[in-house]
Amino acid sequence: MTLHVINKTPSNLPLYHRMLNGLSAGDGILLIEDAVYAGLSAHQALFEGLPIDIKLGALEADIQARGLTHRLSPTFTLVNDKAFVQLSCEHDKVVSWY
Amino acid sequence: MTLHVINKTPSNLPLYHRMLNGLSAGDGILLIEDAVYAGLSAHQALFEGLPIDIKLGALEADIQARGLTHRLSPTFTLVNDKAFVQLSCEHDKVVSWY
Amino acid sequence: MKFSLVIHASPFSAQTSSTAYRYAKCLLDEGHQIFRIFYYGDGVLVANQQITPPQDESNLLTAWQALAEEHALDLVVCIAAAVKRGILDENEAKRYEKPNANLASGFELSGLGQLAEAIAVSDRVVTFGS
Amino acid sequence: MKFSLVIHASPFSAQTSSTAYRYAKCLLDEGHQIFRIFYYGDGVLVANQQITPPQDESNLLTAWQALAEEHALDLVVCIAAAVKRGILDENEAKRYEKPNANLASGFELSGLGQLAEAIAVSDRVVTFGS
Amino acid sequence: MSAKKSILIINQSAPYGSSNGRESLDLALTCSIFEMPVSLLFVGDGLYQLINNQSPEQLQMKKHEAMLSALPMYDIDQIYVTAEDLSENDLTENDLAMPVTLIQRDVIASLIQQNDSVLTF
Amino acid sequence: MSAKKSILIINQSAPYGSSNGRESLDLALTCSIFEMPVSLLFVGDGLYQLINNQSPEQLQMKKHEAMLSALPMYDIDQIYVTAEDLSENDLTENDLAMPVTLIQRDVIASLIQQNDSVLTF
Repeated sequence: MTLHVINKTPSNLPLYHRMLNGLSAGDGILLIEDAVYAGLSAHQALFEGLPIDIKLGALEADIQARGLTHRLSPTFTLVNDKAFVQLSCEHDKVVSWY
Repeated sequence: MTLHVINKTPSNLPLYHRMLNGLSAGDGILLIEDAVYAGLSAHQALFEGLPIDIKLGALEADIQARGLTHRLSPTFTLVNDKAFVQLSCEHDKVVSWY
Repeated sequence: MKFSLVIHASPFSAQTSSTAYRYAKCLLDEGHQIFRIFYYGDGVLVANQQITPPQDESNLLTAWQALAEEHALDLVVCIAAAVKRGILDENEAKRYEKPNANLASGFELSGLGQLAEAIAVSDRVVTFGS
Repeated sequence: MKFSLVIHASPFSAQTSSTAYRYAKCLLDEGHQIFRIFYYGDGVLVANQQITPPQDESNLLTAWQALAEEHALDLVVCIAAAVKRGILDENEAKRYEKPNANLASGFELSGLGQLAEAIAVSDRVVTFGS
Repeated sequence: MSAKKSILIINQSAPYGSSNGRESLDLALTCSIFEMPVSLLFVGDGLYQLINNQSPEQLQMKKHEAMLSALPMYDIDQIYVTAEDLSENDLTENDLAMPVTLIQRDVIASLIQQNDSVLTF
Repeated sequence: MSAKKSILIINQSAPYGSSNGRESLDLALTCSIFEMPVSLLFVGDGLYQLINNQSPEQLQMKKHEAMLSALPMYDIDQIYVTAEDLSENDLTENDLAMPVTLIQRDVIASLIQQNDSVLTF
């Protein structure tokens, strides 16, 4: 089980495709920094149709900074710094996509 | 008349689209640094169907460094540093896309 | 758990270095151990003691130094990356005949072996890339 | 023609700063005038006198210095960008009570007004971005 | 300084993640002080700089939205956003921190043509 | 140092334009000296690192292709490239500077699963 952390906007489509392509069952995705824009409803097609069930999170501090608190798709869970640490422990490893 | 200089690989598709969208008749495009990979034949669909005639160039030093000398699409002219300077003079301004 | 962090990004033009600091602080608050923080590439630039942020901005250098002091953190700056970027400790300043050592206190210059070791012994390695 | 260049990119992690140098050199070889070179963002990092590239790599700092000396170039480093990155001239080192001035000779710290002026008076402004 | 040159600043970067947005605004304000006509285009990821209700307190960074609010005081009122970027993000002008001029994407080429200098961030 | 951990280094950057490629190779060689099993995946723009006939003399930069040739000497022989990346660039294995293991893109997930640590460049 891997936690995939990504920090670039969804306009970096090949980066998202590489990450999605690297997913296994039980993995999680965490959007941080500029990647939180991928949590806008408009970009949810990116995450639809994954063959497996994947937990989706977005880092709270970055969501708030960018004005996305009320614009985040309900498919994403708000993750604070403490929960980021917890997710890092619950998964076997952390892979950063940047 | 504008010289458009771009320095990122073609996987930065939105950057290419913004540049192509900013073209006017008489403009030129120069691929430099990592953008020279957009000169590979495989990526010529990017530059097809432009409504206007645009001169396409690629910086020689970057083409050679990356092993593309014999792989550059014939639609691109090899531009050495001197010709880069000359193109900068022939156009009214230079816009960098990065 | 035992964590190590790798920080690649410039502390000045990217948010990543500051995200890494928040993450490190939270790890320690949660009772985890940080085996090592390894600064690589433009990430080493945070260890320049001359850094002077505007008064209304946070100071990542002093924040790392305070955290390191409080928790006895091992802050390792890749020596090859640092020297080419003009960040030198006493030894390197002498070796290359440069006027000043400018590595901030609390940081240490060392080789990539320190990163390999960190990967080998840590339960989790988290990369903060540019 | 009268050119000015704006250099944004880190000289260490991106090729851009080195492309800008080749371009500047070629401009001068071709008989053009360079009104000013303005270093902005991480581009200012090239002006740290402590930079020590490996022996088998080219030295962009000394290359710029030699070109500036030969052609009396105006190399302006954005003061706000430089100070927060720990690159200080004598005045700023004194003002912020930092131990060393480390701005390389041949470069000058100044404000963004110098870039605005360069845009206003140059026939061509070429940006070298990260 | 010679005759006023017009400058177009193209913003293509999201706020906070990189310093591009702040550096471009600093330059815009400076050019305006020098009485150069400045236009700003926010395009691609640059649109995100304008989203309202930003609260970067946890990041300990300056609020980008607040920096934008200085633009009218410096008489910078030519601020362009494309309708396509808004719709691709399911956003409307109500989501933005300030009034902008909405243009179609194919107007960008003429903005580039009309200005004497174009800088990208 | 404790039991050998396997490491996967994912290379996603083109050579020369950024220093990522060089930094990843330096790390790969170091891990190998410490006898950690190292696999390298060149994917997306990272594929470009492997294109042969590089001549960076005009750039005054080290030849990336030459750095790659050190890998076998350090017993790093697990070098992966995806068939999809090759075909999207109209390239074949003959265009590459060294022998690689061709995989399908959907094998990447298991490479990530199998290794103890994954670093990206």
